Amino acid sequence: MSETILKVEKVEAGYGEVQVLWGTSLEVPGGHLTTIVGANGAGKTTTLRSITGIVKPTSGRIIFEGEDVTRLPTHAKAELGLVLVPEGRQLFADMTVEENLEMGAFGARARAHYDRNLERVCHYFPRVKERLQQKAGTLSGGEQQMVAVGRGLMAEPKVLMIDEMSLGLSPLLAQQLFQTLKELRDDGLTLLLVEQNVHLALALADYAYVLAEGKVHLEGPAQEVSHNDEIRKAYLGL
Amino acid sequence: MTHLINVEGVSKRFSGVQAVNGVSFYMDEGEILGLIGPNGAGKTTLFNLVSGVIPPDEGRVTMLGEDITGMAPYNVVNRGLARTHQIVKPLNDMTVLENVTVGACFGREKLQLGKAREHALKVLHTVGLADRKDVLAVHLTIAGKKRLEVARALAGNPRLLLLDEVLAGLNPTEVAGMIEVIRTVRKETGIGILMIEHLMQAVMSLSDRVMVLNFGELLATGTPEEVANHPHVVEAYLGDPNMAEKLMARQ
Amino acid sequence: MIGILVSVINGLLLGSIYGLAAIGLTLIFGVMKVINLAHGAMIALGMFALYFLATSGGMNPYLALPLVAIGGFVGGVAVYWIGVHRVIGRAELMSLLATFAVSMIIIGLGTALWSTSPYNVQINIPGVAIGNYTIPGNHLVAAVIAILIAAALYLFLFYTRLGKAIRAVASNRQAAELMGIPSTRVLAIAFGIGIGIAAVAGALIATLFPFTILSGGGYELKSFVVTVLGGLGNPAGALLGGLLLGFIEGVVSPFVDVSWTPVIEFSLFVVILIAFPMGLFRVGRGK
Amino acid sequence: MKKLALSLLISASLTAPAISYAKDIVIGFTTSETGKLNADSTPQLQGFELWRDQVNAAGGIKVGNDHYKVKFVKYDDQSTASRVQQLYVRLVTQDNANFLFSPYSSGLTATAAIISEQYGKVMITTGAAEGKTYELGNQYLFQMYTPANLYLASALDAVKAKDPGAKIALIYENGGFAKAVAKGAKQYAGKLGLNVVMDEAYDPSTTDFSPILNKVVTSGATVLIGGGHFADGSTLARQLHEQNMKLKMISLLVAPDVPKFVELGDAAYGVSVPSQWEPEVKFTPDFGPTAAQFTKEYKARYHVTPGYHAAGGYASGIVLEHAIEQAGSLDTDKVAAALNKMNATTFYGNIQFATDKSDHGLQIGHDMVLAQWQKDSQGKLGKQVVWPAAAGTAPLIYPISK
Amino acid sequence: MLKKPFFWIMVATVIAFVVMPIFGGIGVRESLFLAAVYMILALNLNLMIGYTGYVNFGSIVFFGLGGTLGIYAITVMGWPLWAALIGAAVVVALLALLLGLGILRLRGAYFALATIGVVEATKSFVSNFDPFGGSTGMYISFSSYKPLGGPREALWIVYFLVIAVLAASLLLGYMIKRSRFGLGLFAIREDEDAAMVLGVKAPLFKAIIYSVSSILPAMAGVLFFFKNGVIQPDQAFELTLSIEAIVMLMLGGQGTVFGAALGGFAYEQFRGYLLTSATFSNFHLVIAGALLLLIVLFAPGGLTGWLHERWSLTRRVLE
Repeated sequence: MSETILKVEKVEAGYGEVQVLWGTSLEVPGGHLTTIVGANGAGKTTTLRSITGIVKPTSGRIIFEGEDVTRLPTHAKAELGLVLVPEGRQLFADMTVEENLEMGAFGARARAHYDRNLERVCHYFPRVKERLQQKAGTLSGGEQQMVAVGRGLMAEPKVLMIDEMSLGLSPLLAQQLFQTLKELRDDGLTLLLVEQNVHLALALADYAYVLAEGKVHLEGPAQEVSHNDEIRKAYLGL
Repeated sequence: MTHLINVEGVSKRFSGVQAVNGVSFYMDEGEILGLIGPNGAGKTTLFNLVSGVIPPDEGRVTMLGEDITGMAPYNVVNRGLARTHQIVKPLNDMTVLENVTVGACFGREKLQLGKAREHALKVLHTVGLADRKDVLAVHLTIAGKKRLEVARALAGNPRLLLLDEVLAGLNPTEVAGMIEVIRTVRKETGIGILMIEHLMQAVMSLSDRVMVLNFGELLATGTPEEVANHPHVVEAYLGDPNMAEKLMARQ
Repeated sequence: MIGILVSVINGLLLGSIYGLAAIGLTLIFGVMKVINLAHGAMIALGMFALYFLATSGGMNPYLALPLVAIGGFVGGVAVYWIGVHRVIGRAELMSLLATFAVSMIIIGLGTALWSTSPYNVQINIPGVAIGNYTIPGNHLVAAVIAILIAAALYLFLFYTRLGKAIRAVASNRQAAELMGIPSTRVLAIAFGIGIGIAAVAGALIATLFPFTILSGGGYELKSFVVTVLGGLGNPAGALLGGLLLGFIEGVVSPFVDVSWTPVIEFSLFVVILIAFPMGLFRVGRGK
Repeated sequence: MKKLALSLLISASLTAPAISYAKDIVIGFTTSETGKLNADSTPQLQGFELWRDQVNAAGGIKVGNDHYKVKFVKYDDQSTASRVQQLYVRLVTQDNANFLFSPYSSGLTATAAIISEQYGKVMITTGAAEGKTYELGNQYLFQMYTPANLYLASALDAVKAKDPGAKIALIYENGGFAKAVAKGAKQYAGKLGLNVVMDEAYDPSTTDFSPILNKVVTSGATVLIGGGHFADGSTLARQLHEQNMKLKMISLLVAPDVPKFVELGDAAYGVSVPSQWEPEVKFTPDFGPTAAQFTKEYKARYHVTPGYHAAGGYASGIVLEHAIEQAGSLDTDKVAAALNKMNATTFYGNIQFATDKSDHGLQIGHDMVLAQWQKDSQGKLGKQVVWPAAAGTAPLIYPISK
Repeated sequence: MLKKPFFWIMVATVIAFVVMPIFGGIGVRESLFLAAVYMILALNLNLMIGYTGYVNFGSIVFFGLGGTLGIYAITVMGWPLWAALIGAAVVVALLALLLGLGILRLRGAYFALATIGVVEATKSFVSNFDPFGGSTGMYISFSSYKPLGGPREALWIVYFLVIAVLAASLLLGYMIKRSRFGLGLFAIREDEDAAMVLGVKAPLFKAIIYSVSSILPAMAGVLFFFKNGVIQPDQAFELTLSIEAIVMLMLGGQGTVFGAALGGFAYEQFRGYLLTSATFSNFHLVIAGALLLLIVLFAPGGLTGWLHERWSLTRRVLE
C-alpha cells in the first residue's frame, strides 16, 4: 500500500447533542480509491464532514500530509487540497456552469492551474463543456452531478471526496460516472468515496471501510469486503 | 369495493423533473404495505402527495371513498391519515409529552387537552418513550426522535399510518425495538400502515405486500418474495450484482 | 399632459436613487438573509459624511462620493463583526433586533452630536426646462450616478472573482466554503458593500434635499417597498423596483393629493408581498 | 457635547451674584432634545433659559417681600407624545413645579395641557398655535402665539393689497398645526375674495416635492403659501428654487424664520414667513426689555439672531414673571387671575388672553407680521418686516425678481 | 388553575398595581400607567411572537387603530367610554382577522416586512381620512370626562381600567398557554409544516391569534388616548413603539407570560430612568440600543431564559 495522505484518528463528532461518530479512524492511501460503505445513519457523511471541517470534531484528529488540520476552517482545508463534492450536488444554482467551475478554482493554488483543469473537466465530461453558459440549476440531475464533480476537480484536489455520487441517477449514468472516477484514479488522483451503491463502489475501490454506529466495523481490500457474506447481510438485508 | 385508501394515477413534476409519474395503488385496513426504491425514486414525494403536503398535478386520492386529492394536510389528518417524516421534525422546544399531545389534540379524534394528555401517555408507553416524557424533544437521540414521530402520528388515532424511513439510522437493537412497535400497533389497532424503508430485512418481514418505485414509476407490486426475486427490482434497487463485473469488463 | 410627463420623469430620476438605496438592503438580504434595520441609519450617516467632506472639507460633493463609499464599506465591515456576525443563520428576529439595536445606537449618537436639525449641501447645477417645468440639474446628475453605481455593482457581481464569490456564498454558503471560499470574510465584505452603497445613496440624497440624522428612516421604508417590488435579495431587481416606485409616484401624483401617495405605496407593498413574494422581476436569477 | 460645555460655562458664570433667595420657583416643562422637533424646540428652550438667567441675575422674581429664584426642571420628550403626560405629572408631583411651560408643537402641547388642568397648574403655552386645545374647557392654559387660523392672515392681506387677482396655491404639511393654519387661511382668503386654485397637503416625511410642484405649475398659480415645520419647509424652499418656479410670492410657515434658513442661500431670497415676532419690530413694552435689548442679549449668548420661537420662549417667561408679581403670590388661581386680566405690550407685542369659557386662554391680543428674506446693498441676505406696511422695515418685494 | 402558583403571582401583580398608586400617589400612578400599557402591548405581542413564532413588527397598529376608533366614537358619536372600548375592540379584532388571513400566508422576514407596511399604510390612511380628523387628529373636550366625575377622577378610572386590561392580558396569555389552542400555536411556532401534518389548522389558528392579540391593545389604545386628551396619527401609529414592544419581549424573554410582563415593566422603568437621569438623558437611545444588542447577542432568552438556565424550578413556576 502506498503512502497515507489522509488520516482520521479516533474522531468523535455529531450535531448538537446527537453524537454520530464514536471514534472513527481511517487512512486514505495516496493515488488510490478508498470507499466508505455502511447503512444510512452509520456516519459516512458525517465522517466526510468532519474531515472537511463542516462538522467540528469534539475529539480526535485529522492528519493531512502529516499536518494536523483538525481545527482549520473548511475553506482553508479546500485550499490545501482536501476537497469534498457534497451530497446532493450543492451547485450554485443561479450561476452558470462556467461560473460554478470558476468558483471551484477559487483558491490561489487551484487558480494557477485553471486552464489545465478546465480542459481536464471538459475532457472527462464533454456534456459539461456543452453547457458552460447555462445556469447550473437548470441542468438535469446527471449533468448537475457532473458539474459537481467537475467543480471539485477544478479545486486542484489532492484528495477528492465524493458523497453519494450515484444518488438519484440512472444506473447507466452512474456507471458512466464511476468509469470516469476510475480514469481519474488511474491518472493518479486520490479518491475517497461514500456510496450507497455498494456493488459499484466495492467493485471500483481499492480499499473499503464498513461503518456502523459511528465506528469502523470492518476494513480491508475492497475485493475481500465485497465477498464477505456478513457484510452483504448486514448492509443489504439479503 | 371501497379501499382504505385508493391512489389513482398521481403525478408530480418539479421544475422539469418528473418526480412521481402515474402511480396507482390501494390499501385496506390492517394491511402493511412496504414502499421501496432507490434514493430519489420519488417515495417521499408520493407520501407528500397522499398526505396533502403538496397537491398532485394529476390523479386522484380517495380515502374510504372520499376524495382527498389536494386537501390541506390538516384536513387529511382529520380524516384519519397520519404520517411521519423522513427527516424528523420534532417540535424542539416542547416536551415529548407535549409533542405527542399535539397529535392527540388535532388528530382524527380531536381530543380535549386533558384526554389528549392521557392518550398521549398511553401512546408513549407503546413506543417506549414514557420515561422521557418531560424531556424537551430537541434533546432526544435520533432514535428517540424517530419514535416520537411515530408516537405523534399514532396519537391522533389514524386509520392509515404513513411511516417514512423510521428505521433508517437506528442501530440493530433500536431497529428491533421499532419493528416491535410497528407490530404492536398493527395488532392493537388494526390500522393500515404504509412504510418507506431501506432496511430490506425489516420490510420483508413486516410487509404483507411490497411495492417498488423507480424514477417516479411503479416498478412492481407483490408479496415480499415476489418482489425480491423480480429481476427489474434487483437491478434498479438491490443493485445488479453483475454490473460491477460488466464495468470491469469494459476496460 | 406635459405636466404628467415631467412628473413621470421626476419620478424616474428619484426612483433610480430609491433603487440604489434599496440595492444595499437587498444585497445584504440576498447574501445573508438579514434584513438590515440599520439601513436607514447608514443612509443618514452617508448624508452626514458627504456634508462634512463637502462643507468642512471643502471637497466637490461628487468627488467626495468615493470617500463616502469607502467609509461606508469600512463602517459596514465593522458593524458586521460587532453586531451581525453572531446572528447569521439564527432566527430572523435576532438579526432584525441586532440591526435595530445598531440603528438605535447610531441615531442616538447622531442626535447627540448633530441634533436633529436639517443640514444642507449646496449644489448649483442648472436644470433642464421643459415648457414651464424645470427638472433640477442635481436630480439628473444624481440619477446618472445612481445608475452608474448600480451598473458597476452588476459588473462587479457578475464579472469579478470576488463578486462571483459573493454570489456563490449567497447561493450556497457551505458549498462555497468547500470550494475554498472563505465565506465569513465574504459575508463581511458583502455587508460592507451593501452599507457602502447605502452610504453613497445617502450622499446622493444629501445633494438633493436637506436632511437630518432621522432622514434615513423614510428611505429605509421606501427601500423595503422597492425591495419587495424587485424581489427580496435580488440586486438587479432593486434598481427596476426603484424605477417602478418612482414611476408610480410620478404617475399617481398628478391625479390624487400627494399626501395619499404613501397610502397607495404601502398598500401596494403589502399586496405585492402577499401575491408575489418573489418580486415582480426575475432578472438576474435562475429558473 | 458642545451643549454640555456651554451650559457648564454659563452656570459657572452665574454663581457670582450673592443674592439670598428665600425660595425657588420651579418651572417645569419638556423639550425635544431628541427626535424630529429638536430643531424647532431648541430656540424656544434658549429663550426660556435666557429669561431665567437674566431674572436670577437681577435678583429673582419678587413676590411680596420675598425674592424667588427661578429654577427649571426639564425633561426630554423625544418629540413624541407617549411620555409627555408621565413627565408632566412627574414635574408636578415629584419635582413640585409651581408653574409649567408647554412642550414645543401643538400636538405635544395638547397632550401636556390636560395635565395642567388636572393638577391645577398654570401652563404658559408657546410654540403651539393650534387653537383647538383652548376650546376643550381649560382653565389654566395661556397661549403666547397668535392662533393657527390667523397665521397667514398678514400674508393674504399683502396679496390682496398687491395683486387681488393672484392665483394662490395652498401647499402644506399634512400635520396638525399646518393643516389648521391652511384651513384658516382658506377661509380668510375666501373672505378677502382671493382665488385659491390649489389646496393640497403633503406627507410630513416628504423630501421630494417635485410631484406637488409640477402640479403647482400646471395649476398656473402665481402665489404659493403653506409649508409646515423647518425640515419640510426648507426642503420645499430649496426645490422651489431648483425647479426654477416663477412665483410672485412664496410664504412659508416656520422654516424661513429659523436662522438656519439662511444656509439655503439664493433659495431663501424673497421667501416670506408669517412671524409671531421679528427683531425689527418696535413695540414700547409695558415691562421687560425692548426688542433691541432682547435681540442683543440673545445674540451675545447664542451667536444667532433670534427668531420668533426664541422670542416666544423668552416672552413666556416675562409674562409669567409679570403675572406672579401682579398676583403677589404663587397661588395658581391668583396667578391665573392676573393672566386673565393681562392686556399689556411687551417687546413681543401685545398680549391678551381670551377669558370666555369656550376658548379660554386663546391668544387674542397678539398680531403677526410678515417677514421676507431680502438682500441688502452688499447682497447679504437678511430678514425684513414687510407687513403690515406701517410696521415694516422694508417694502414687500412683489413679485419676487430673481 | 387556582392551584398553580403562577396564577397567584398574576393576582399579586394586579393587586400591587391597584394598591401601589393608592398609597404611593399620583406620580406612582403615572409611572405605572405607562408601564401597564407597555406590559399590555408586550403581553399581547407575545401571543404572536412568543407563542406562534410570527414576528409582528406592526403590533402598534392595533393600539393606534383602537385609539382612533374609540376616540372617534367618544368625540364624534358621543358614545360613553365603555361602549367605545368594546366597539373599538370588536372592530379592530374583525379587521385583524381579515388582514391576518391575508398576510399570515407570509412567513419569516416576509411577514415582518408586511406588518411594517400595514402600519405605514394605516398611518398615512388615517392622516388623510377626514372623518378621523385627518392629520390634525381628534381632541377630547373636558366635558367628555364629566360622566366619569371630571378630568381628575377620570384619570383614576382610566388607570383602573388599564389595570383591568392588563389583568385580562395576563389571564389571556396564561389561559391560551394552558389550552388546546395554545398547544396548536406552539406546534406552529416550532414547525408549521409538521404542525399541519399533525392536524393543526395553521392558517386559521394564525389568523385567530392575530385577531385575539389585537383586542386588548386596541382597548389600551382607547384608554391611553382618552387619557391623553388628543389623538394624532403620527402619535398613534408610531412604528418605533412597535419595535420597542419587541424589545420588551426580548428583554423579559419571549414565550412566557412572565417574561412579557416583566419585559414591559422593566423596559418602561429603564427608559424612564435614562430619560430623566441627568447623566444619561443625552445618550438614552445609545444606551438602550447597546443593551438590546447585548441581549440579542449574548442572552437571547431574555431575563426569563436566564432564570430558567440557572434554576429549572422557575421553568415550572413562571409560565
